[in-house]
Parts: sequence; C-alpha cells; structure tokens
Amino acid sequence: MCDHTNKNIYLPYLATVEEVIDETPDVRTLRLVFQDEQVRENFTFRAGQFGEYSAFGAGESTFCIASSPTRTGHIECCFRSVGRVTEELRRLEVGDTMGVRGPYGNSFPIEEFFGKNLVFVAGGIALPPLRTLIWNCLDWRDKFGDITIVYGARTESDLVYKRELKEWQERADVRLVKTVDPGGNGPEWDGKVGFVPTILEEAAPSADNTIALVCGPPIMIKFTLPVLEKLGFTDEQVYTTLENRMKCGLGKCGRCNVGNVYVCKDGPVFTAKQVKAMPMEF
Amino acid sequence: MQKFISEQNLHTLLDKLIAEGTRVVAPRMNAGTPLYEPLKSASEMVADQLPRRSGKEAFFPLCEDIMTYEKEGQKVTLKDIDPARFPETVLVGVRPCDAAAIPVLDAVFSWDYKDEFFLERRKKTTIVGLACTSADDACFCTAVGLSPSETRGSDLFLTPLEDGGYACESYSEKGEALIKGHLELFAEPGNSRAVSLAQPQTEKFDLKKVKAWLDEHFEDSSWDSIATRCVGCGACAFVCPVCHCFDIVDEGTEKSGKRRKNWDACGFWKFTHHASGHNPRDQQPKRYRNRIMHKFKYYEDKFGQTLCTGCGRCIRLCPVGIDIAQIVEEISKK
Amino acid sequence: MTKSIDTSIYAAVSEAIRAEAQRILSDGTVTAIVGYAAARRKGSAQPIVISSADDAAKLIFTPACVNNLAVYLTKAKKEIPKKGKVGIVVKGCDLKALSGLMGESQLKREDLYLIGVPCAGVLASTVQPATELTSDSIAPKCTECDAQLPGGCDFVPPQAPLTPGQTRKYAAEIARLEALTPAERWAYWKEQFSKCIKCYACRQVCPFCFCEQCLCDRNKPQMVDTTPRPAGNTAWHIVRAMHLAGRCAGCAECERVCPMDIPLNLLNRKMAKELKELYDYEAGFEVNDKGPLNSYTEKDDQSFIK
Amino acid sequence: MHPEKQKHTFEPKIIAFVCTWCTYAGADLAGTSRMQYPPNVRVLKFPCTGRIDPVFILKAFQQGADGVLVSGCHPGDCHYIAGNFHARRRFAVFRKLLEFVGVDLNRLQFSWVSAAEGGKWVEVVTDLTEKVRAMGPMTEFRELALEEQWSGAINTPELEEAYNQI
Repeated sequence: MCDHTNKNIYLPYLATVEEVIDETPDVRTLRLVFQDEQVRENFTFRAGQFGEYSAFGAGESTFCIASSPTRTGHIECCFRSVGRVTEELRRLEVGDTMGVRGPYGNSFPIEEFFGKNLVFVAGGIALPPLRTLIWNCLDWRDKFGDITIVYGARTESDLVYKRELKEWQERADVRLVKTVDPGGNGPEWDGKVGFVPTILEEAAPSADNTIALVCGPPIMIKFTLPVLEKLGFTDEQVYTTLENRMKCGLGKCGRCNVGNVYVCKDGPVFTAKQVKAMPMEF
Repeated sequence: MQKFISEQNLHTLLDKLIAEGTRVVAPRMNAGTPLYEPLKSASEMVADQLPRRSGKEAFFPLCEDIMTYEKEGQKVTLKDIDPARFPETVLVGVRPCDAAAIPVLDAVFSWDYKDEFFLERRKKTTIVGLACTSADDACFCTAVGLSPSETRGSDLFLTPLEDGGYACESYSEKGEALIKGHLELFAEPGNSRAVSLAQPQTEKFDLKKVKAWLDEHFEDSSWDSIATRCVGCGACAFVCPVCHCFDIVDEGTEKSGKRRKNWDACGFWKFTHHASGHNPRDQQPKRYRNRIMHKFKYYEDKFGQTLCTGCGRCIRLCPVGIDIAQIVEEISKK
Repeated sequence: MTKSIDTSIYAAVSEAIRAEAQRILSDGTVTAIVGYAAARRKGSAQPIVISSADDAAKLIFTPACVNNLAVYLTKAKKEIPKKGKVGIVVKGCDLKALSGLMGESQLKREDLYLIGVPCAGVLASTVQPATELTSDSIAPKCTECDAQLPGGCDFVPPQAPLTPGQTRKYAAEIARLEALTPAERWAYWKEQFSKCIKCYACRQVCPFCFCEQCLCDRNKPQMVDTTPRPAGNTAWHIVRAMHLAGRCAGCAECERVCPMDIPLNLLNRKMAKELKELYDYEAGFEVNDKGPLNSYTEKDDQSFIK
Repeated sequence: MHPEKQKHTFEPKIIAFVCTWCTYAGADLAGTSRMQYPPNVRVLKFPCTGRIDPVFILKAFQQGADGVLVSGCHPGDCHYIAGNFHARRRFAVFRKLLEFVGVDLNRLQFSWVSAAEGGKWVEVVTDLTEKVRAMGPMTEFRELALEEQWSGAINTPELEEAYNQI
C-alpha cells in the first residue's frame, strides 16, 4: 500500500513496534521495523536526519532518528510524553503499528570528521540526536581520534540511555563525563554534579583537531557556546541541531523557519557559525 | 491566439462545460458573500465583485484529506488519496491578482518534494482570467508590479469590451485547447475598445529597497509600533492569494479517521509553539514580522518572487485596520 | 428608506478627546491611551496606543471608529504595557464590555481612565470606510443601541448625539428565524457556518475571549475539530456562543470582523434575549460580580426538566 | 422471566450524562432491583451535573448519539450544595441555543433522578428512548460530518466507503 514510489509525500510508511524501552519515567524509546519488506531493505538515512512519526488518530510528531545508520533493519525514536501525539505513541505496545515518514533534513557531515577528535555535549532529552552519531562513530571507531561525551540531566532518573552510558563508561576508547544538576544526585551517583557548561569547562577537551557536537535545551546551548569558545573552538568546529515545531518536514508548511532558513530542509544540523548568522528566533 | 466571445456565448460555454461534467468555478454569491465556488449554471456567476477568498482555494483547498486510516487490533491500514480523482476544472472570472498568485505558489509546492495535491489540481485546471474594472483604495496590485490587465497565471484572459463581450487571448496550450474545443462560440477579434480598467492609486513600491531594509532590520523598534495592534487572528493569511502555510491533523475515532491538511496562519500563537512550552515567536509583533518578512524577503531569498499580489484583501478584512500597503510603502521610504 | 444620521458632533467630540488626552498624558494621570487614529485609506480609522502627549493630536472619533478597544486591555493582549493607569476611548457598547471585564475581575476600575464618547453610530463592516453614515450604512448593532451616551466615565465630551429611531435589525432577524421550523433554521446556519474559515478573528477581537488557552486550541481532549469543515465550524460557533452567553456585552465585534460575513451576533443577541426573559439579566454599564450563568436562585425555571 | 424482547427496525443510541451521587445510584438501584429498561442508553458518570459541560452534549451528537439525557440530583440535594443549580441555568440556556441553531429539542432530555428513584430512571430512559425511536436517527450532525468544503471534496468510491465506516 505504502511503497516509497508513492507520489503522496504525506503518506507514511507503516512500522511495527518491536521493542519498548523506558528511558526515564516520561521518556520512552520505540524500536521500529518497517512492515513493507522493500522499505525495510531500502530505507537508509544519515546521522542527524529526522522523521515524522504518526500515532494514527492523534497526528504526527517530529523527532530525530535516534538509532545509528550503521545498525540496519530497524530504526529507533526517543521522545518525552508531553502532547497529544506523544501520549498516544507512549500507549503503543510491542506489535502495534505506527507511521513513519522520512528521513528528512540534512545530516552531520561525518566524512569531514574522519581523523578528528570528537566532543559530544548533550543535555537531558537532547542526547538522542547525538546518540545516532555517537554509535555511528563508535561503529567506525578507527576513523576518529579521541571521543569525549559530556552528558548531563536535571536528575539521575532524567538521564536517558542509562545502559549505554554504562557501556560507554566501561569502554577504554571513550571518555564519558556524566553529570546531574545540583540536587539531582542520589546516594549511588558516581558522576559529577553541576551544570553541563561548567562540567565541560572542567573536562577541558582540547580544541586541537577537534569537532564539538552540542545538543540541548536553548539555555544550555546559550551557556555552552562561550565555554567552547574559551576552550579554543572556532564556530566552524561546533555543530548543533535545531529543534523547531514542524508539520510537513518537507519545506512546505511554513512554520519551522528561522529567518529564511527552513530548519526542515536546510537543517536540522547547523554549525555554530550558521546559527550565529540567523536571527534570534529559535 | 486572439478571439472575441460575446457575453452570451461565454455563458453558453460555461453551461456546456458544466453539462460535460467539467467543474466550473467562478465568483458566485454564497449566503450574501462573493466566493469562488463551483457553478451549477453560468447565470450564477457574478463578475463584478472581488471574491472574499482568493482563487488559491481551487489548488490548495481550505481543508483536504491526505489519507485515511483504519485500525484493527495491532494492524493499521492506510488508504491513499488518488490524485487522478481530482476533477477537471475551469476557473473563470479570476482577477489578475488571484491568477498571478498561482505561479507564485508553484514555486513552493514544487521545489524539492513535489506536493501532488497542489500540482495535480494545477495540471487539471484551466484558469480564465478577467481584466479588473474596479479598484478601491485597498487595492495595490500596481504597487507590487502587477496590473488590472496582468495576464500572468491565466491560460486564457478576458478583457471586457466597450461594445459588450470580451476580447479573449490564450497564453498557454490549456487556454488554446479551451478555445479550440468550442470554436463555434468564438469569433475573430473585432475593433471594439476595451472598457476602461481599474486604476489602483498606490504608487509602485521599490521592492529591492524594501528587501534591502528587511535584510538588515530583523530587529527593529518599528515592528512593535506596526504590530502592537495585531490581535492574532488568521484573517489576513486565509484571504491572501499566496499565503500557503498549512497544518496537518488527524480527525476521527480510535478505529478510523482521516489525516487532513488545512490552512494555517503565522499570526496564531500556536503556529510555532513547541510541545515543551517554548515559543520562538512568543509575541504578536514577532509573528507579524514573520508575515512581512516571508512576503517580501524570505520568499524572495528562496524563490526569487514576491509573496504578495496586491489584492488588498488583508487590508479590507483586518479587524484592526493593519494596512500592509502602508507598511511596505513606509519601509520603502526608510 | 435611507435616513441620514447626524454626525455633526463627531468633530467636536474628536476635539474634546484630543484636549483631554493631551491633559491627562502631560499631567501624568495616565501612562498610555488606547484610542483611534486616522489610517491611510480614505475615511478609515485604526486603533492606536499613545504614550506621549505630543501624539494626542492623532486621536480622532468618526463613524469609522468601529473597534471595541477593550480587547487591548485584556489578558489576550500582552503587548500593551499595563504600567500605571491606562486611558481608553470608549463608546457606550465598548463600556459595557469593560464593565463585564471588571465584573469578571479582569480589570480594575481604578486602573482605567475612561474617556466616554457620545456616539450616534458607526459604519457597518460591509461598506467602505469613507461612506456617509445613514440608516443603511450604519452597523446593525447601532440600530439597537441604548448606550449612545456612556455613563460612569471619567470624562465625556458634553455633546449629545441625535439618534433617529431605527428598525431593530437583530430583533427582526431573530424573530424571523424563530418563526422557522428547526429544519429550516438548521439549513440556515449550516449555510452560514460552512463559510467559516476558522481564522478565529471572532475570538481574537472579542474582549471576553481572554482565556490563556481557548478550549479549541487544546487537543487533550480535542473537543472541537480544528479543520475548517462544516462539522468543526458548527461546533466552534455553538461553543463560542455558549461561552459568551451571559457575558457578551453586544459590541458585535465578532460579526463585524468576520471575513465571511457570518451573522455571529445573531447568536449572541438570541442568548441575551433568552437571559433577559429567563433571569432578567442585561449587560449594562454597572459592574456585576456575578453574571447570570454563575449565579442562581432556587426558584429558577425548571419546566424543561423531568 | 424476561419479557418477550420486541424487535425494532431502529435502535437509537442514547447517551446519558449522569451525576454519580444521585442518578448513577438511581440507575444502579434500578439494576439491582431487576427493573427492565431499554438497553439503548450508555451511561457516563460525572461527579456532578455542574461538571457536565454543554460541549459534551454537542460532542455526543456529533459522534452519533440519537438522543442525550442529562440527569442529576434534585434541587437542594446536590452533594456540592449548588452544582445542579448552576447546571440548571446553563442547560436552560444551552437548550435555547441548540433550538435556535435548529436542533430538535425532543432529542435532549434533562431530569432529576435521586438515588432512591430507580423507577423514575426507568421511566425517563424508556420515555426518551421511545420518543427518539419514533423520531428516527439523528441525521443532522452525521450529515454535517460528511460535508466537505467544495475545494477539498473528491468523490471516490473508496472515500465514500471509508466515510460510511466512520
């Protein structure tokens, strides 16, 4: 019914929920497998691209594709249950059907990162857009230099991908610095306590031959960019992804623009240089 | 191809088309309001009033289904909408400001991903433009480089003549085909002169200068003074011939329903509101700025066209008298 | 028959408004004034907010001053600074809305400086702004006006409007509709509501639609379909009429601004008529703490209840 | 012994919005007392008639109800003291509005049914069901739901089929 030669650009692919993982009390990961065999085999994407996910009867929501393009056969999305669509998606169980349109938007220029050190800086629910790239890089580990991940959330329970954080922590070829906001740490907490920008400054990764990838709430980004600058990063060395409300994802519906930049087409991945050239409207 | 068609033959043509099963859309009165709507008979057409909503509706409906869904247990079945089912349409009596809007919209609906809902309707519709004979002081087509005799967007263009009937010129194969299919109703062009056309009073804007100012003044105190009075409705966007923002929603029950695409407006606070509560355009002047920017800068940047045809509808219908012609004129003088 | 309406006092009224605005802005009585100013189109007027005494000269009052400016003082309009006392130019009908807002604790009388306008009527939305005011071109609401001279204001120019007797347009139309069968009425409203494009202009200009988030903008649950289809349109207009019942002060802004000419005020007038008959309630200049639908008596009619 | 079930060609859908303290208990009493009443009624329980928003009634009609019943405590018996007094005014006005828009008020019934009035509940439900049965299906809102703006309408057999299933 819904093959990718279809002319209706608004028609989603159907996908089956293969696994449901609760990341935090209100954040959930869904692992999806496309129902159409052809789509399953031919669906490819790049780290950083996003999709439009349907809960039929409720509508569509926009999230990044959170799994790595190197892990084929399924895709994952990760969302916080806050609105009509996400609440409906949260109600889905293993075996249920949902819709996916995509992949849309640009992606991280991973080939340009070959041979460089990478610093990932993420806050809260903003790890998924970087996690796709992190796994992509870890699967191609020999192509990159040092990999540092600075990840923070309000409290311990707000950290997403807890199992993977453990895995990264145990890996010798990754440096993971995890933190929670003051007051968010429990008695067992083995990470840092403090806001992401502060912890990043403490961790002080070298800017030499390094790319920084930042994703988080606007307030975190606002305070992280000056820290990176202090550490010697130029605006071309810093990448981020913008999140705006979207409906079509196709450059038509007209709501995701920041100035004349359509986030859905020209983004969501931008360098800090590009972001700074945009009007303050995100 | 130039021809003449009498008023009576025009009506005969439309009635014939209707009888053949073609959808004929023209200005008609609906409960006291002039609107572009399908005619049951040519006599319903009212040629002397600018319809309240623009002609974009024939290509980009107020609300249209884009698919249906049906759930059964864990299974979902989707049904696509077959664009081949869109009816063949002749859009008649279209004002130059409405006709010129359609090629402007082609740009956004056909760049990159192709919106077949728009493009298929476009393919199946013949636009018969009509020169404009009356303007009020809200009209400003001449200010944005169009005119009451502008033929852009029309497949066939009618100009009313002093001795009655219309001079009729085709501007595309579709227009020519319409004439050729009903040659008996057309005559060779005569000597009658065109009636005097409308004369909008607004001076031509220097659109380059307007854009240059907008390029530099995203942040400017004048946005507040321009738009403080804006109450945040969508009237301007919905009556505009070129505003094309839309929303996608699901409507139906748990079991089955439809996904629909319907008009949306940048003036609504909800338009850009994130689920998190954050809103990039959190105040009305920011939303109004987006409207002006989109029309005279962003669309220019992206597609090299101005997103305004000077129909004046938003000026006439703004609840609080916001006058885009005045705003742009002031900008061009800065 | 077209009867002309005497608007000769409007020039003197404008003059008096300007002088008063100049005075209260320069002596610091108010920090800002919401009023009307001339706009580009011939004869037209638009709302303006002034905060400098120099701008007082911009204020006017003409038959084209159709807006109910009360909307600019509500929660819905956060852009207007609400520091200190604000002056506002009000016609009688607008003043009723302000009284309603005060009754609903949205505004405080002491924060306002009311400049009342003696008004013989304003123009209908269907005519060009430069049209002469006559019994044909007058806004339908003005044919039923009982508030040409606002009461309880801080300042009212001394002119008295002359208003000839008018055919009460809404009363006549309501009577006509009431005489129809339910099926005929349904057909009438179906035709009207199907024109609706969900631009929400009716809601946005309404002084009483000050909810932070309208029921129709909420989607958990989605009580009213958002798409501009006949079903959702009908539901929207019924819901709106119900939410305004007992609150609407009759300024008819919803009907004036409707780009599709839907006679929305008919619904509101009908509700007002019923509330008058059932509970003897009428919107007026006095501030009532409780509207008819948030009060009750034990003896209220319940003949319709089994 | 159940009485012989009568076969009808039309079984109306009746939605009843009831308050939990009186009418719901009354309906419960009717049930536990084994009184018979038409199974056409679907009961929705609210804390109080004061909580029953007129928009619920509208929504019920839109979703296919042929008749709507709203029922709560007798005046003076409200668990929240005055909820039903407020509701009484609200519904009095809402009825007038629906009437003005062209809805036949015979499809909308209000009643006071106390926890002890199982018999009255049976009577009210039976009356409304039979009245609505005689009137036939409520077509106005259902037809409205199928109407499209001319520009969005496409008449395909698949769509019509999909519509009919909704």
